[in-house]
Amino acid sequence: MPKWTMVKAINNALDLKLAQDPNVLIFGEDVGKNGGVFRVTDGLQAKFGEERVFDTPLAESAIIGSAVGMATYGLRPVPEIQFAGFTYLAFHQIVAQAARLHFRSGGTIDMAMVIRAPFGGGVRTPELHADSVEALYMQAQGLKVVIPATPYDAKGLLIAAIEDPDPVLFLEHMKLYRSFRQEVPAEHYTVPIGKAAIAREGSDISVIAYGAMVQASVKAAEMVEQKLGASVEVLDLRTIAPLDEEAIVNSVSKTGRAIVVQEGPRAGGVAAEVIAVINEQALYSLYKPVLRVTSPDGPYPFTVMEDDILPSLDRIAAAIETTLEP
Amino acid sequence: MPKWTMVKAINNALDLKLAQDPNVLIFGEDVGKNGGVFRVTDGLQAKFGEERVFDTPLAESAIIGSAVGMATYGLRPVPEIQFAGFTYLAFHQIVAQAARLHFRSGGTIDMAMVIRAPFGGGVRTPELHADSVEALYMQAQGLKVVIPATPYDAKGLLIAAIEDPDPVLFLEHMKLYRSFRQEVPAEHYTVPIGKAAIAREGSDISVIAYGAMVQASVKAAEMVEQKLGASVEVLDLRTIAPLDEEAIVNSVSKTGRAIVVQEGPRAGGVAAEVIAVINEQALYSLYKPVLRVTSPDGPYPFTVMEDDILPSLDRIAAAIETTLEP
Amino acid sequence: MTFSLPTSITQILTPDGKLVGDPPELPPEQLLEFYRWMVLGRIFSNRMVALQRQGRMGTFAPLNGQEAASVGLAAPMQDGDWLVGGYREAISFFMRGIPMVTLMEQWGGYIPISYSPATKVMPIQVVLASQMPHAVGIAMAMQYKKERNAVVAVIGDGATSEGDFNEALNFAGTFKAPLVTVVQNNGWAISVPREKQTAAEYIAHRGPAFGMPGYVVDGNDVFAVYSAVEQCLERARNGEGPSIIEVITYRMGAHTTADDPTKYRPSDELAEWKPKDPITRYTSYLRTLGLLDDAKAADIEAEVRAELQIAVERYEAERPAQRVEKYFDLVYNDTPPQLARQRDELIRALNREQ
Amino acid sequence: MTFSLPTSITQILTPDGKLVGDPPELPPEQLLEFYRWMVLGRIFSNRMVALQRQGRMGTFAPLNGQEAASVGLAAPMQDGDWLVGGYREAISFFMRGIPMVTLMEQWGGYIPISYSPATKVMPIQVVLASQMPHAVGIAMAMQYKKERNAVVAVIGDGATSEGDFNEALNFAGTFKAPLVTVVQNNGWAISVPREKQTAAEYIAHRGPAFGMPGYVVDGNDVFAVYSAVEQCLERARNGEGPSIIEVITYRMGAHTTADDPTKYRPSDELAEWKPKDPITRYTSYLRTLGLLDDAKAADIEAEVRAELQIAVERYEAERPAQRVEKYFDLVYNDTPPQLARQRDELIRALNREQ
Ligand SMILES: Cc1ncc(C[n+]2csc(CCOP(=O)(O)OP(=O)(O)O)c2C)c(N)n1
Ligand SMILES: Cc1ncc(C[n+]2csc(CCOP(=O)(O)OP(=O)(O)O)c2C)c(N)n1
Ligand SMILES: [Mg+2]
Ligand SMILES: [Mg+2]
Repeated sequence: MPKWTMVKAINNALDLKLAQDPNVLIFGEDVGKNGGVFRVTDGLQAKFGEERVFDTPLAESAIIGSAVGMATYGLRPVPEIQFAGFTYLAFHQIVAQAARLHFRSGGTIDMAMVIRAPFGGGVRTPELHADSVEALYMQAQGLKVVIPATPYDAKGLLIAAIEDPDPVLFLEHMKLYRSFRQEVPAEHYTVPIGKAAIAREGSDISVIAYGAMVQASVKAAEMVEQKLGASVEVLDLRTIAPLDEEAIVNSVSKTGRAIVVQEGPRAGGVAAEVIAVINEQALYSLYKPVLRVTSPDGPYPFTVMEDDILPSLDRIAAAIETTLEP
Repeated sequence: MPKWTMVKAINNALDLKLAQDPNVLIFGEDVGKNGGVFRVTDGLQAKFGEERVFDTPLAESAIIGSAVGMATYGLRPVPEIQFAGFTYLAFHQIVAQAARLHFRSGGTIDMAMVIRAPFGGGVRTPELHADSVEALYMQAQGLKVVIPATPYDAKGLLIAAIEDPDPVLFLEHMKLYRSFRQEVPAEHYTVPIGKAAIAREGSDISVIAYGAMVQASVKAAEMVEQKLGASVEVLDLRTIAPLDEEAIVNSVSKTGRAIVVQEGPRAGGVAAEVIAVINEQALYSLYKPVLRVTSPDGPYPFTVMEDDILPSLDRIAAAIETTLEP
Repeated sequence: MTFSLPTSITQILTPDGKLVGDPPELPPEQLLEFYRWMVLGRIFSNRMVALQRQGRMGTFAPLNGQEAASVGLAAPMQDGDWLVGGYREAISFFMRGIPMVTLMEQWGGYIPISYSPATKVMPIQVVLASQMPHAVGIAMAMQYKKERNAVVAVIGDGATSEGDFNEALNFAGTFKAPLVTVVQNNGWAISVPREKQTAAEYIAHRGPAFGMPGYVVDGNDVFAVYSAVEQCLERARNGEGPSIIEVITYRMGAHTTADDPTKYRPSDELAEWKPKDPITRYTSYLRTLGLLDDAKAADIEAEVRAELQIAVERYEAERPAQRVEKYFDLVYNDTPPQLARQRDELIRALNREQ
Repeated sequence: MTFSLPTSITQILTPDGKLVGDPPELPPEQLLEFYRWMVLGRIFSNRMVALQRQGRMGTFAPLNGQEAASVGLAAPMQDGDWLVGGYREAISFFMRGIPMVTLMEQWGGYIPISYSPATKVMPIQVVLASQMPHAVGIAMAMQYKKERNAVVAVIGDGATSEGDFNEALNFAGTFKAPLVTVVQNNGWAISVPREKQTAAEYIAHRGPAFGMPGYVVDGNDVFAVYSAVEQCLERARNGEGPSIIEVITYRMGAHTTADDPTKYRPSDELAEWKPKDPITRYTSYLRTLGLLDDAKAADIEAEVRAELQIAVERYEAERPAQRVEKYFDLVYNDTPPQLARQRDELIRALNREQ
């Protein structure tokens, strides 16, 4: 099996779906000849032509809004927003149009589309490029929000997203694009949307994470296991909306302790919802409060400070250790 | 003391600030001659002239964006967005420009502005007009989010917001505009931003709410007290961002039981953050899980269903009773 | 290629029903059909306002004064074409096959169950200008599928100030999308007059700015609107790209049933527009042609009223006893477990409350 | 009032340094100043790219090719005027008093501590077109305060497709705000050529569409840019309203240091633009006038390099040993308790990690 980076895995998923389904169109800023600023769509225009893979004028709201029209017409648009922070400019078209047209039309119109956008910290991008937006879109009912943590999942989740009749926001963490390779089947497969995965089994504590924080959590888990001999489970949420509440509750019911690791700021983040779910469905299993390891409640910082601000291995490990205390 | 509706109290706050501070400008759609679609700005253009109170073209992003420019120049703009659901069209200018310019400029530029917008369910408005948006803006670090529950607070909080050097999103619940009157001093006073208020004291359980849910919670509290003799505290958050964590923790530490009542959908809402705060700072005081009484995780519904969907007195009372069970 | 700025308002039928240009070549039955639709529109609008006053209908946006524009923009459309309209386009919606009861449901706050892609009409949505990129997307999809169809998008004068309107026009121009944009310039955006909406003399000047032709026509003249839209649709179908038509008309009523125009509108303005009424002038014209007389007019009115009455009765009687269950089915195609749980809990609570 | 569509590109100084129009009347020292700023800009840009390659600087957007436009747009500005620019406007920023080190800090990922309203320059922000409504708001504030000042806003060709650009122009037109918008049309938006950005022949056609004059000038001709901006500023100060100037120039380098233009740009294009270089033509002109010779040019270059060197040293040596504390002070004017707690916890954790 080939060993691919996440960029390659996503490129391959798009390639497969373009080949398989003539209704799939890819468009956005610089996705054509340039192959995307991260080369995610590299070679696709050359292979499938300008009608299937094309550049648009610089207008995020119109990119999503025109995708809404295409989906209404039965196409399966896969628009790219160059960086997730720029989805703010298309916020209305995403949350009140794409996410709600199925509802508004009394269920008669499907919004099968996938909005792809890179995001995430630690790679020295300018303002807004790194913003964690998932907790905003978690509130856009009708929309699904997916964040893969591995190349294998990225391909399988993206194919599932393109085949889903509902709109999906597919967020790709820039730091994961090329940070490691994984065996990825060259053929078609899907990874189910709405299902979390156990990234690492354990029985003493659940570390709940997603995106780039999964790997960090796994590493921190190893550190703590070596140091304390504790058995640390890491749960990769994979889908942020709708959350896999069952997987969260199962893991915490088993371990009785949990922390949530989230790259974005604390207030109103995904971690809060995870904790609310635990509180509602597994409170009596808990030995200790569920700690949150997050960025502080401020904007994504100037790059010289980003490593200070992002949850570090040490901070994650410390939270695990604190929560493991009797 | 005069007994005023919330509309009158807000109108009076604007009137006072216009008179007091020549840097205050009010603008938006239909705020001039028409006095706003809810008559909140009624009479202000006639009194202060078209230079101080004026209508703009229909463009929410430019309304907020131009306010950013005015604030940069030292004015204190008080733009109105006709309904909070339309802030989605100005989302970027609110969360990434108004909220961040102080940060981006290294603290040298203040964004003293107040964005006023009506919202809230139960008054038979079309799509998007009723949307609860506060949990989205809770994630806009640098922005403060205020929701008054009474005419007295509305005036005092609005004056405080206009005098605040940081940007404030001031959300006015439509159902509260004219639903009751309260004694409101005619002169200048402020109610502090960032401080919750105890709407009703009690010792057995804390009902945490804001906006129109405060009154509903108080009524439900009375029902339960009459029925079970329990002493129910109702906490009115008043400021959604930054949350008054101390008030939440104090109340829950005292009562040991809590529910959170929120008009908007459940996933990722304000209630989740409140529960996360309780979990972190008062878990050991809790006898029972903190229940959430919210709308379901869907878009704000067609009007014939809105009363079904919104938290009802019965649902609030039932949650209080469940949580009071030993 | 640069298109020139329109400098005057094209008119074919004057307010007193005289021709000052070439009317479209249409058979008499179709000319009468236009009349029927205009009358239906006005009667529908008045009835909706009455229902609202009686508490039997939600907030409604009357269309009085804009009947010719709505008929003229929908009439030249063909089978495969799509209509993406605003909230004041009831007549166009009906002409494209949306049943009256659907709009009653929508304004009444019910799930408008009779929309569907098969009707080729986008459901009304109220966020100004947001429909414009949808219209472009549909047009791009037609283009991609190499179909000889086009989209007619309708928007108010006020809404043209929104970013989405401009982004959409620019997309349409750039991709040469088969789109005809009709700006229903009725002089007002709630209380804001057209002059405070943009400093340009005509909104249609936006056309050349985005690489497409712009036209200005008398919106109370059904022929002028029809001819302009027909030509632009033809252009679009021929792959020559989009265009924009500003129709100058007047909102004779309130913005909606929740609005009080006496707060802001000069009282003589309505008096000024009254003689330009689109139905009056068209009636004169048909009478001159001998196609209409008092008896015929009475027949048509009676027919329309009967049709409307049936719709109202259906709306009130059959209107779905909408249980909240249906709500939960509309959020996603597959209801996620937590939403199913919320549904079950809510229904239990509602049953308990009864 | 309707403004007409510009149909050609105004030029005063040809690529071979000849006058074909009336240059602005400026004293020799100022003519030499222009030269100095252009040279400084190019040297700054090249140095930033070099620093980036050496890992001493963050991603940077080179400005090579656009020097005349940047000088020409900033030079006619007066004391009370504001500049609201894009990220490729380093020269204009410097001319308006922003120290070189500020932009080094910004591109280097530090808090750009030397911005302030006193400089009358909005901090660079990277979200395309978002600065445009800010510029309008500042202009409206000047108007409200009855000051005889104006705002110059700068935007790229690609960014003109954004909704905010159009909403802002429409606001400016409607309120007659004292705003001069300069579109730096450098032919590309990363990999997307100007032709794919809009179907209009000129972006300046947006002017008449929003009720303001539009002009197109040769952006590599400092005189053409200067004259156009000066006239428009005068117009703005006189209360006659906004205007838009499209300057036709060329991005000679990569979009940013993270971009590889060979992926998308025809190789002969750069060769075509090389002879139109703004500095070359201006140098020829000054030499013909007798204002510049080899010795003088060498002096200026040496002076500029020395100045730049000082800034680089300051950036590297003095650059604030930025502790994360400072971050927490910037979110609100008063840090809320939970943020203070987060700060204290984070600092404890960071100290532990060391
Ligand atoms: C984005 C947005 N902003 C504000 C509103 C509130 N609103 C509804 S209709 C209207 C005026 C629209 O005027 P126009 O576009 O001229 O259409 P008309 O009502 O005259 O047909 C306003 C401000 C809205 N629906 N959407
Ligand atoms: C809203 C937004 N979308 C996308 C980007 C990413 N981006 C940065 S620069 C750029 C191209 C801008 O082109 P243009 O406006 O012509 O300016 P130039 O870079 O040529 O000076 C893009 C797409 C952005 N910064 N902001
Ligand atoms: Mg109108
Ligand atoms: Mg460019």
